[in-house]
Amino acid sequence: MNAIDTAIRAAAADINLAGVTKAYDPQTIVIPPIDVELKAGEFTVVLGPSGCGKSTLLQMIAGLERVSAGKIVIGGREVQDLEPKQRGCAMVFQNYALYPHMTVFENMAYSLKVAGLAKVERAERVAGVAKMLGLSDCLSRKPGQLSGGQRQRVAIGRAIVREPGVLLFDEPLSNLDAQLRHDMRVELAELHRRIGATTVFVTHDQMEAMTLADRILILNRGRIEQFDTPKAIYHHPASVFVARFIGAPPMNILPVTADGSALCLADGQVVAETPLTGSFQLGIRPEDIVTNGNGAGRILKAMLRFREDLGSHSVLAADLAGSVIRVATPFGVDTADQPELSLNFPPSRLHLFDAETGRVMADALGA
Amino acid sequence: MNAIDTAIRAAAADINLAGVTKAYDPQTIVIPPIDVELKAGEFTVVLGPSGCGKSTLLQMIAGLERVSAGKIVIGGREVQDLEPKQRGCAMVFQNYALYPHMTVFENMAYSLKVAGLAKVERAERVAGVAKMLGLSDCLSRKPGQLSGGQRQRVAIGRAIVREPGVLLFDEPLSNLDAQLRHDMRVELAELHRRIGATTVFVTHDQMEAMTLADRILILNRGRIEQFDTPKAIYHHPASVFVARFIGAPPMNILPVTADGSALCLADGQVVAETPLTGSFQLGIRPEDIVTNGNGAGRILKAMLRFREDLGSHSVLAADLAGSVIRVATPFGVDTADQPELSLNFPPSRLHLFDAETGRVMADALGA
Amino acid sequence: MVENARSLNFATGLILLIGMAYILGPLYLTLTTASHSYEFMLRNGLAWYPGDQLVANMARVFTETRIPVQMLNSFLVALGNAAATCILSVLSAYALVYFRVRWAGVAFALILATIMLPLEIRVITTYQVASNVFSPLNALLDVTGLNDLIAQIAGVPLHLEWSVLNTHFGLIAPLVAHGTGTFLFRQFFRTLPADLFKAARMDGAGPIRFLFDIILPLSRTSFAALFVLTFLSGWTQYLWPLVGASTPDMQTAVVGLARLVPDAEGTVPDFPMVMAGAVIVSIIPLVMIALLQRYLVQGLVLSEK
Amino acid sequence: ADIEFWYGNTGNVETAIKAECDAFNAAQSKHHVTCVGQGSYEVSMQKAIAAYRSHNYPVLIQFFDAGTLDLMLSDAVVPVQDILPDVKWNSYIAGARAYYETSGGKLFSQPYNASTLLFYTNKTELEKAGIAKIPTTWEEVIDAARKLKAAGHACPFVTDGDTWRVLEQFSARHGLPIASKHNGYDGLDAEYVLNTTFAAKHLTNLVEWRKEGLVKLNADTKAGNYTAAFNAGECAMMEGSSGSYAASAKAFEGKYEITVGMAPMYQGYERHNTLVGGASIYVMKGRDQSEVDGAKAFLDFLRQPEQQMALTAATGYVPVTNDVLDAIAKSGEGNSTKYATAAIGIKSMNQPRTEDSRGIRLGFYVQFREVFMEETQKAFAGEQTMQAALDRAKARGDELLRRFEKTYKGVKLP
Amino acid sequence: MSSDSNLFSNRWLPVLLVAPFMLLIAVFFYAPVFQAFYWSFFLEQPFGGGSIFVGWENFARVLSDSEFWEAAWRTIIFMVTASSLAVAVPLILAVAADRKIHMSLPARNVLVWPKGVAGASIGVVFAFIFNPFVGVLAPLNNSFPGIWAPGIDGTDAFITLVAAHVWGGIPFNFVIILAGLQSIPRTMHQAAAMDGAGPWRRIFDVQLPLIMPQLFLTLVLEFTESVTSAFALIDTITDGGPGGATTLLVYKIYVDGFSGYDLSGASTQTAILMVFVIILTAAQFLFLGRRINYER
Ligand SMILES: Nc1ncnc2c1ncn2[C@@H]1O[C@H](COP(=O)(O)OP(=O)(O)OP(=O)(O)O)[C@@H](O)[C@H]1O
Ligand SMILES: Nc1ncnc2c1ncn2[C@@H]1O[C@H](COP(=O)(O)OP(=O)(O)OP(=O)(O)O)[C@@H](O)[C@H]1O
Ligand SMILES: O=P(O)(O)OC[C@H](O)CO
Ligand SMILES: [Mg+2]
Ligand SMILES: [Mg+2]
Repeated sequence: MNAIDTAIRAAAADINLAGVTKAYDPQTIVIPPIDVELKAGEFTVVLGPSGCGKSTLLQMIAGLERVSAGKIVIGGREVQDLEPKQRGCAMVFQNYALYPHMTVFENMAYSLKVAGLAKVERAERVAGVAKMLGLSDCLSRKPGQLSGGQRQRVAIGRAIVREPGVLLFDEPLSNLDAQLRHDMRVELAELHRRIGATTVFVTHDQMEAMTLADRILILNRGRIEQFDTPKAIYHHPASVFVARFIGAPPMNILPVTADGSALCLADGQVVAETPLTGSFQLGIRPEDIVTNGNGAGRILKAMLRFREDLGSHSVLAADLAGSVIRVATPFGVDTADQPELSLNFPPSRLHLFDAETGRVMADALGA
Repeated sequence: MNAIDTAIRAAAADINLAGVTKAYDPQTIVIPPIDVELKAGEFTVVLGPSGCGKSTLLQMIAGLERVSAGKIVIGGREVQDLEPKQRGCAMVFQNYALYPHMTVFENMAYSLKVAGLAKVERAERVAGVAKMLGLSDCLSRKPGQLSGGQRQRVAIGRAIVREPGVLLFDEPLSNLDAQLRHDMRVELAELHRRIGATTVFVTHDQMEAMTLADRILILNRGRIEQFDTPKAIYHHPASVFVARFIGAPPMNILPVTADGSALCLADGQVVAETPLTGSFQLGIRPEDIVTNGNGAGRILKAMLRFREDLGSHSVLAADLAGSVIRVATPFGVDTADQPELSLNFPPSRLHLFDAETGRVMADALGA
Repeated sequence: MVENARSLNFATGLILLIGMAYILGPLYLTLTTASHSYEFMLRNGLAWYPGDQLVANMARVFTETRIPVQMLNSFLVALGNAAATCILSVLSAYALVYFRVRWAGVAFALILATIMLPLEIRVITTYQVASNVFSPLNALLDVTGLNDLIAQIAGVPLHLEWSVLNTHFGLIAPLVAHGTGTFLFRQFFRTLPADLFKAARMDGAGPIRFLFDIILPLSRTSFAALFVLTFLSGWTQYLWPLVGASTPDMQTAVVGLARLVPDAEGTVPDFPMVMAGAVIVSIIPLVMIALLQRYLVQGLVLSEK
Repeated sequence: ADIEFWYGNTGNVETAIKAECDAFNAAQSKHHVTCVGQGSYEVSMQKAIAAYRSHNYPVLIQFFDAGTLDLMLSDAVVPVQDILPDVKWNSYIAGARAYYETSGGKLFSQPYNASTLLFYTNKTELEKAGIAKIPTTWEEVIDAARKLKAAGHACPFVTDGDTWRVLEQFSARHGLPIASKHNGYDGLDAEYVLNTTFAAKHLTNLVEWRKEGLVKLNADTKAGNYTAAFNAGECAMMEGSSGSYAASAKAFEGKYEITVGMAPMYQGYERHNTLVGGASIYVMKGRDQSEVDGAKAFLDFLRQPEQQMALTAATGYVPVTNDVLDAIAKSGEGNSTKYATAAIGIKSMNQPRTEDSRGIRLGFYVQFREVFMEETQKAFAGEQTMQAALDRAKARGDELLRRFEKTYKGVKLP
Repeated sequence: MSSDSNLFSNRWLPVLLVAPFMLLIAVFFYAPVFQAFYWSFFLEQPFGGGSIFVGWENFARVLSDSEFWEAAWRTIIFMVTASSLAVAVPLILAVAADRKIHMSLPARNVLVWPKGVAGASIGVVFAFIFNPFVGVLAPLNNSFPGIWAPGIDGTDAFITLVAAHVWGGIPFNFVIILAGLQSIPRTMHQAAAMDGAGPWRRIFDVQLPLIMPQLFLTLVLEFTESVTSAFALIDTITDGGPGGATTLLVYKIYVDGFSGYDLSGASTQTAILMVFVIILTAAQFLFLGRRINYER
C-alpha cells in the first residue's frame, strides 16, 4: 500500500544530492560529484549549455538513470536505489512523450491505473486536474488532435495528477513557438504557486530561467557554476561563464590590466580605479553602458561598427580597444549616426573576474 | 548560351509583381491579386504568420510554383512562364535541401555543372565563395558531417555561387539555435552588402525582419498589410494586425470610444483628446507606457497582476479597464511592488485604429 | 513536382500505362480463359474476350477438385503463419530492443541470418527435420554422450519422435522460422521516442505493462503490415506445402492448382478450369491487398530504414 | 486393423485405385485401408523415404519399377514372398516376376498396376492416308509416317522421348543391354553401355525423323503432351504405356478407331520381351503384426482375378497372373475393347527372354532417367548430336553408379 | 543504448520472450542447415540404412561436376537478369508513379496486385499464355513456325521464367522504391530545379542517389526472393527443361534430393549454395551497404 501511496500522492519534499556522480562509461565523467540542496516547494531551474548534464541530473533524481556514486535523498528517504515509481516524482518531457494511442483522459489516468487506483477515484482526480488546466473539453481526444499548447498541458496534467512531491521538467517548452512559450511560462508559474510541489525545471533558455525560478542552478560540464536567485545571478554573476550565459545580448567581457591604481583597457584607456594589480577580465552589460558620454564614470572612446534597430531598442556594435562590444540603447533614445561614440561604464555596474579561473573578484572595485 | 548566362551570372534586378494571384484549387485563393515592386539590390523581408502565403509568393518568383494569374517581371523580362533556371534567381531553403550524397564542393558546383561551366571555372568560383563563407576547409565533406551553421552557409554558398540577380531565402534561419541565428543574421547582412543581389527573405521572426530588411512586406492571408521600412512599420503600423505582429511583447490594443472630444477606455477613464466620434481600437507599445505617473499625458489607474523580471528590464502585466496590458519598464528602473499602478500613455505614442477594418486612423489624435 | 511539361507527363503516363498493361494483361487473359468452355479453348486456344462460362468453370473447380478444402488449408496456413510470425516477432524484437541483455547482438544476428537462406534452399533437410522434430535433440543427446547416461539409468537410450509432416503445424512452423518480422519490429521500436519509455516508467509501468499498454497498441500498423505480408506469403507458398503435405487434403490451394495441370494426363489440360481455379485461389489475397494495401505500403516503408 | 496404403498415380488410374480400396473396405470388416495418393511415383518414393526415416510410415507402399534396386537394398521392406509364403507366386507371368525377384527367385513385391509399352494407332487417320496395314516395324512406321505427312497430317508419330519408352523398352525388346552386368543384375559394379548399342542408332534416327516432321515430341504438339495429342486425334501413332489405354479409348469413342499392338521392331532384330512397367506394392518392415495381417488381406484382395480385371478395364494396366486371362475369357467379354491390352500386353512381356531383358537393376536409376532426358532433349533441340548426348549420359550415369556402389559398400544384391 | 534509462534490466524475462522464436529457428532453420552440412560429408543411404563418412569427397565431386557448374551459372544468369529486371522495371515505374499525374494513383494500386498471386499460380498462367500454339505468341508462330518454342528451346523457356518472375516481383520492389522516392523532400527537387536540373537529370543526380538505401534493400531481398520464386515458376512452367536449360540450383537440389533421393549430393549442393549466398550477401553489404550510409 505504501507503494501506491508514494506513486500517487506525496507532500512537497526536500531534495538532497550528496556527492552524486555520473559516468556513462568509466572514461567520461558526465557529472563529477556534486552536492545540492533543494528546499521543499522551491522552484529550481537548471540552466546550462547543451550537453552539460542537465537531463542526466534530472533523470538521476527521477530514477531513470542510475547514479554512479553518491546519495539522493528525497523527503528524508534515500532513493538512489529505488524504482522511479517509488520516488514520488513526476516528470514532463521535452517532446511531451504522450501516449499517442490513448485519449487525454487515459494519458492522465495511466499512472493511477498502474498504481491500482479505483476507477471512480481516477476519474475524479483527472477531472480535477483537467479543469485546473483547462483541458476538460478535450479529455476524450487523442494527443494527435491537440494543439501544441494543449499537448503541453496534458503532459503537465499527467505529471501532476499523481500529486507528486517532486515535479521534474526537462525542457518542456522548447518545442513551442515563441508566443505559446510565453503563455505557458505564465501558466507554469501560476501552477507552481497552486500545487506547491518541489520543482526542478531544466532549460537552456535564460528567459525561462529568469522568469520562473526561485533559484537558478547553472551547470557547466556537470559542475555547478552558481546556484542563486535570478536577480543575484543577473546582477552578481559568479563567473565569466555565468555572466556570458545570462543576458541577451550577453555581457561584454574585456581583458584589462590593473597597476594598483587604475584599471586599463588593452589600448590604455582607463576604466576605473582599483587597488588591485594583475590581469583581469572586465564585464559590463550592454544595457549598463551609457552612450553620449553623459553618465557616471570615465568617458571611453569607441568606434561604431553597425547598429541593429529592434524597435523597442537598438543594439550598437562598437570597437573598443580592439574588442567588439555591444551597447544597448534604451528605447526612446535616438543615437545620431556618427562613427565615434563616447561611452560611460558606470563603476557600480562593472564586474571583475579572475583572468585564469574566470571567477568573480568580490568587491574588487572601489566606487 | 543565353541560358547559361542567366543561369550562372546576372545583375541585381528589379522584381515587379502585377496582379499576381495564386489558388492551389479554385475554392481556396491563397494569394489574391497583389502588386509589389522590389527595387534592384533591395533587401526585402516578407513577414507574416504561418500559412499566410510567404513561401508561395517566393516560389512563384522562383518559378517553382505557377502563378494563377498576373505577371512577374524580373529585370524587365516577363518570367512567369519561364522555367526556374531561366529566371536568374537562386534560393536558400528552410531545411537547406542540401544534396546529402554530394560533398560540399559538389553541392555548390552543381548548378554550374548543370549549366555546362568548365571544370576549372567551377572550381574557381566555388573556391571563391567558399572562402568568403569560411567553408574552404570543409569542401570535401558531406552535409551530414557539418554543423547546423555550416550547412546553412553551404546552402547560401550554393545559391550565390551562381551570382544570381535575385536571391530568395525561405526561412533560412529557423532551424538554428538562438546564438547561431544571431551570428548568421549578421553574416547575411554583410553578405548582402557585398554581393548586392535583389534579396527576398521570408521569415516569421520579427527580429530578423527588423535587423535585416531595407523594407518589410507584411502579409496577412495573402494580402499585403504594409510594405515599408522597419522603422516605419514599428513606429507607424498601418493596422492592428501589423501593430500586434511586430514588437515583443506586442503592442497593447484596447477598445476605446470617442465622443468628439475625449477618447475613453471601457471603464470611462479618459486617455486623450480627440475630435473623432465612434468606437476605435487604441494601441500603445508596452515600452511607451510610463509608470509611476510622471510622464506626459493623463494618468491612468491600473492594477498590477504579476511581473516578470528579465534582468535587463521587467515586464508588468496589469489590469486596465477590463483588459490585460503589458508594460515594459526600462532597464534600471525598479518599480516598487505595489498593486496599484499609475500609468501615462504619452499621446505621441498612441495609435488609433478603425474598430472594424483595423486600419490606422491617420493623424487622428491631437498632440 | 516542379515542371508541368505536357510531353513529360505524357511519357510518364505512357510508362505507367505499359506497366499496368503488363500487370493486368495476364490477369485479364486468366479471366477471359476462365470464362470459356473447354471446347472453346480446344478450338481457339487463348481467349481474348470474355465468355459466359466463368461461373460454370468456377462451379466445376468447387465440385471436381480438392481446391475448396485446400483453400481452407491455405487459409489456415496463411493465418497461422501470420499470427505466429507477428506474435513471436514482436516478443523477440521487444526483448532485444527494450532489455539490457548482453546477448542481444548475437541473438539478433542469429535471427537476421534466417533471412538470407530461404526455405527453398534448405528444403531437403528441413523436410528431414520436420519428419522428426526431435531429431536435433536426439543427435545432441547422442553426441554429448548424455544418451549413454540415460541408457544406463533408464535402461534404454532416449529417442523421441514427432513428425509434423502432413500436419498444419508442420506446414506453418518452417515458414515462421524467418527473421523478417523481428527485423521489422526492431526497426519500428527504434523509431519510437525513447521518452515514451521513460514516461511509462515514471508512470510505474513494468516490462509487461509497457508491452501491452504502450508498445502493442502503438505497433498496430506494423502489426497489420506484417500480418498482411506474412499472410500473403503463407498463402502463396509453394515448395514447402508441396513437400510438407503428403495428402491432397492437407495440401494448399496453390499446390492443388499447380497439380490440376498434370492431373489431366492424356488430355489437353482443362485450362479454363485451371484458370478459374487460379482466379479462385488468388481472390482472397487480392481482396486482402485491395483492402489493406495501405498497411502493406506502410509496413514496407518501415522496413526500409 | 486400420492400415494405410500410399500410391503415386493420378487421374483415372487414381480413381480406379480408390475404387479398389473402397471395394476392399466394403468386402470385409476386419480391416480398413486408407489409400493416400502422393501425386507421382517420384514424390511418393521420396515421401516414403522420409517417412521411413522418421519411423512414421504406412505398412503398404506402391513403388515404381525404377526404384526396385533402392528398395531391395534398403532393408526397409519385407519381401512379399516371406510374408505370404502360401501364395502361388509362380502364377505370376515370368515377365512381371523377373523385374521384382531376387537372384534366388523370391518376389520382393507384389506387382500391382503393371504396364508395358504398346504401339497405338489412330486407324481412322491411317486409313484416310491410305495406310491399310498397321505397321509393326520401325521401317513401316516411318513409311506410314511419310504417307501421313504427305497427306497433310501434322503429327504422324508421337512420343515423349521418355527413358522408359525410348531406351528401356526399346533395348529390352531388341535384346540390347543398357548397362553391363545384365543391367546390373549381376552386381553393383555395372557400367552403362547404352551409347554403344543399336539404341544409339534408333535415338539418332528419332532426331532425324523429328527434323523431317515424322516424329513429334510433347512440346511439338498443340496439346502439349503426347498422349493428349494422340487422344485428341492430333497425332496418328504413338508409343505409350498400356496404362493409358482406357483414357485413349474413351477419347476416341465415336470419333476414331483405335488399335494397340506390340511396339515396333527394327527389321532384322528378333523380338524379345518388353519389360513390365508401372509399379508394385511393397510391405514395409517393422509394423505391427495386426497391420501386417491387414496388409496381407489387402494384397490377397488385389490379387483376385476380378480385381485385376477391374483395374485393367478401368485403366489399361495389364493383369499379371496367369489365371486372369482365363477369367477374362470366361467372363465372355474376352474381345471387349476394355480388355484389349490384357492379351497383347502379356504377349509382349512373354516374348523370348535374354539376360538383358529381365529388367533394370541399377543404382540411383531415377536420377539417371533425369540425366538421360536432359541430355537427349538437348540433342533433339540440336544443341548436341544424339551420340554425344548418349556419351554424356553414360558418363554421368556411371558416376551415379559408382557413388551408389560406394554408398552401399559391402552390401550384397539379394 | 547502453544506458539504463532506455532499457529494462530484468534478467529472465527477455530470455523467456525470445525463447519461443529462438527454439523455432533452432529447430526449423539451424537444424536443417546443420544437417545439410553434416550430410555433405557422408554418403547417406536413402532409407537411413547407413552412412559412410567420405570427408570432402562430396564437395570434390560436386565441384568437379559440370552439371553443377552449369546450374550454378544458370542461377547466376537468372539472378542477374531476372533480379535486375525485377528491380529496374519497378524502379522505372516508381519514378513515373512518383510524378503527380492522373495515372499514378491507379497505377500505384494496380502495380501491387501481383503480390497476391502465388508464384505457382503465375507459373500456371504464364505457361498457358506463352504456350507456343495457343498463347499470345501463337500468331507469331503461325507466320514463322518454331520461332517461339519454350518446350524445345532453352532460351525461350528462360525468357518465360524471367517474364513471370518480373511480373511477380514488381509489387514489393515498386512499393519500397516508391516509398523511398516519396521520402525525398520536395525541396530537394526544388533546389535541383533552381540549380537548373531538368526532370531527367534530377532522376540521375538526385533521385537515384537518394534512394540508394531502398535500392540496396530491394537488391538484397530480391536475391533471396528470386530463389523462392524461381522454384515455383520452374516447377510449374518448365520442370527444369528443356534439356535442363532452366534447371537452376534450387531446382536441381530439389530434383536430386526429392526425385533422385540423393541426400548427400543434394545436401552438398545445398551447403555450397548456402556458402555462396552468404558470401554474396556479405559482399553486397560490404561494397554497397557501406557507401550509402549518409544522413538526410
Ligand atoms: N546514454 C548515454 N550514454 C553515454 N553518454 C550519454 C548518454 N546520455 C547522455 N550522454 C552524454 O552525457 C552528457 C550530458 O548529457 P545530457 O543529456 O544530460 O545533456 P543536457 O544538458 O541535457 O543537454 P541538452 O541541452 O542537449 O539536452 C553529454 O555529453 C552526452 O553526450
Ligand atoms: N501544394 C499546395 N497545395 C495546396 N495548398 C497549399 C500548397 N502549398 C501551400 N498550400 C496552402 O497555401 C497556404 C499558404 O502556404 P505557404 O506555404 O505559402 O505559407 P507560409 O506563409 O510559407 O507558411 P509557413 O510560415 O508555415 O511556412 C497555406 O494555407 C497552405 O496550406
Ligand atoms: O506410366 P506407367 O504407370 O506405365 O509407368 C511407366 C514406367 O514404368 C514408370 O517408371
Ligand atoms: Mg537534455
Ligand atoms: Mg513557408
